[in-house]
Amino acid sequence: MSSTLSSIIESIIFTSDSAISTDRICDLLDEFERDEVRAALSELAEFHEARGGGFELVAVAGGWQFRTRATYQSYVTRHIKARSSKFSQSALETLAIVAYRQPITRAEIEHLRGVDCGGVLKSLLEKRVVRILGKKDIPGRPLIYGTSKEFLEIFGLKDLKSLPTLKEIQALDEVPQYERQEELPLGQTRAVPVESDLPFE
Amino acid sequence: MSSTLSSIIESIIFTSDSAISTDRICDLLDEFERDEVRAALSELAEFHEARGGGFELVAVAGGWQFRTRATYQSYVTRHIKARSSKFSQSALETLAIVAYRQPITRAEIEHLRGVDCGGVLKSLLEKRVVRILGKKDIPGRPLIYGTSKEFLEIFGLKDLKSLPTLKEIQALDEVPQYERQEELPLGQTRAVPVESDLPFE
Amino acid sequence: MSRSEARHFIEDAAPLLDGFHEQYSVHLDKFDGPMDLLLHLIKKNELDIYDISIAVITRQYLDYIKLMKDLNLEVAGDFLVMAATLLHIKSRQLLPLDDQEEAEDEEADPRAELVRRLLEYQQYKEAGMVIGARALLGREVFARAVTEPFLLAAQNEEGPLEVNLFELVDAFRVLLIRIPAESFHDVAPGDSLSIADCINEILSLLQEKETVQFDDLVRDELTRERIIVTFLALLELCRLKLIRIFQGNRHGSIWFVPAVTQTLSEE
Repeated sequence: MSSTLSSIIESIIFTSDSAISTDRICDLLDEFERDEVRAALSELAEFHEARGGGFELVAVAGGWQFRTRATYQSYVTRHIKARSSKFSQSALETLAIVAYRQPITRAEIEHLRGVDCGGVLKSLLEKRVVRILGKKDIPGRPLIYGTSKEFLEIFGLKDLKSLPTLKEIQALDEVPQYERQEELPLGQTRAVPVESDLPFE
Repeated sequence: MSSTLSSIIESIIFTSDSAISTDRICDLLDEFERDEVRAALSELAEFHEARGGGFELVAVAGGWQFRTRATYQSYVTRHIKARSSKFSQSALETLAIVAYRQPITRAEIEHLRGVDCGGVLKSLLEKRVVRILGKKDIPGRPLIYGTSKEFLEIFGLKDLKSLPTLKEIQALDEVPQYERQEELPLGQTRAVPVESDLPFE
Repeated sequence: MSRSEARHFIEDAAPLLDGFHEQYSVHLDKFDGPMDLLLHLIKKNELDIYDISIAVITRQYLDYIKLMKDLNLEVAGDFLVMAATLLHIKSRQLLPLDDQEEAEDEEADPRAELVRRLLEYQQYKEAGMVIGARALLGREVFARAVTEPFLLAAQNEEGPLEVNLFELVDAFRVLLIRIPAESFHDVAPGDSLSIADCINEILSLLQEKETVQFDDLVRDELTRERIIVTFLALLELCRLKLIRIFQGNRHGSIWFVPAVTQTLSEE
């Protein structure tokens, strides 16, 4: 690897306002061999990883981008405002369904969630993490949705394949997620024991 | 110099969209001594100087800023120049009008937008997302415009019918209509105690 | 009544209710729809999701809806649909299937479809939590806001990727919001600022620096008048093609570059 090449690559990524793909870098630097560029890129990523400075070179959304390390969030937000990347539980749930099941229609999402999702979908569209892919070839031609490049960028994913599989997620879920709720009031109204309560079981 | 402090400072300068002064950095990091911050700053600048990467930390008017090294600017410029130009708001607006109202004349677009659209239309024609469909059979025989095949490709649409209608987007705001019910069926038995409240138990 | 209002209502009116809610604080807003509520009930009753007691779940589910009604909460239609589904499953369980039907149809258990949906919903609910826990761009991690003078010049040549008027006006709007309200009605003092003065000021600033930020121009004197005059001066300068305007990113700082000297220095 020529150190000049790695500096050239670094300067290009550094001034790019969104993630820039390896292919794109190779195209720009057509006087260098693609293999050279690739090698320089991975060495660069390793260098910044090892250095441990305020920012790192991450592989995201099919490309490369310099980003601050999450460790320094509290310092960075002292001088720049965190953009309102606030996602509610229902937004995240809907986004997960779109991400794992795309292309998907609103009706399919609503069937899975059991609630109306129009408002949530609209706000995900406005945040540009979800996009309209087109229309489904079934009666009524409903719109179909999928995730966008911004989704990968915001959630720091290299590509859709790097989403944890649903199986992996289930394995994580050894700890119950329901402890947030203290007690439901209705459970307390039960006067009779459960056993004798249910004639039909 | 604590290496954490220098990383913190680095993350702050990295995310600042203009040069940031030493005073400002000291103010932001008031849990650190000013002298410490100053020392960390000059060491940081020296480090990046010595490393000789694609960018450097420079003291410009008003403060500190990461900048691409002049040596590599010609490479970066290639990227900037070849970058897919983004649609401006007015271009998007005009394009939307053409897409939804085609075939349409320039005068009709301008009537809708209330401003001259000659420049925008020209650049949309150059980007080949809009094309001239022909001449309208009215006095003056104005050109009529429509979207192109490239338009469909850019937006990933199979055909013009796949373009979501305004109505479909508005429908996201509407909650599906359930029949308004005066009283829940379960409520009707409310005279009896809760325990025996449910029809099937 | 909204759900959060309802919670207050419950807290305030607890003593008035028939003694049955009073000792419990209700967090109705925790349930993200009927599936979420059902999952909670299953967990709470320590039921096996594959072998739910429909009777228990249905009764508690309906109790919950009844509570919402008692509290004058608007019960979303989605909750009623699920109530109907539960009652339907329960009624089907009451009807004995004949042997033939049972043998033919593996899905004979009327709960099967609901269980399938619940399991699937649970997966996505958890997936949502997992992806939401990642370090998000713009929340935990940040990218660089790229503004370097040579880049602005490069964009210049490529073709205008300048900030559009809407974004300029939006920055203006945001600035106006920041101004204290009382200065709104201030009568301008005798030495009011003219647009011509402001233009001269901007031009002389641009002779010293290669770039100027909009905020720099109004920083010392953040009044409505100052901002309006500065804004008008900028529009005029823009019209005369003496300056070019750039914005690093959406809602980022707005920059000005002298249009003429920039090209001269390039040569």
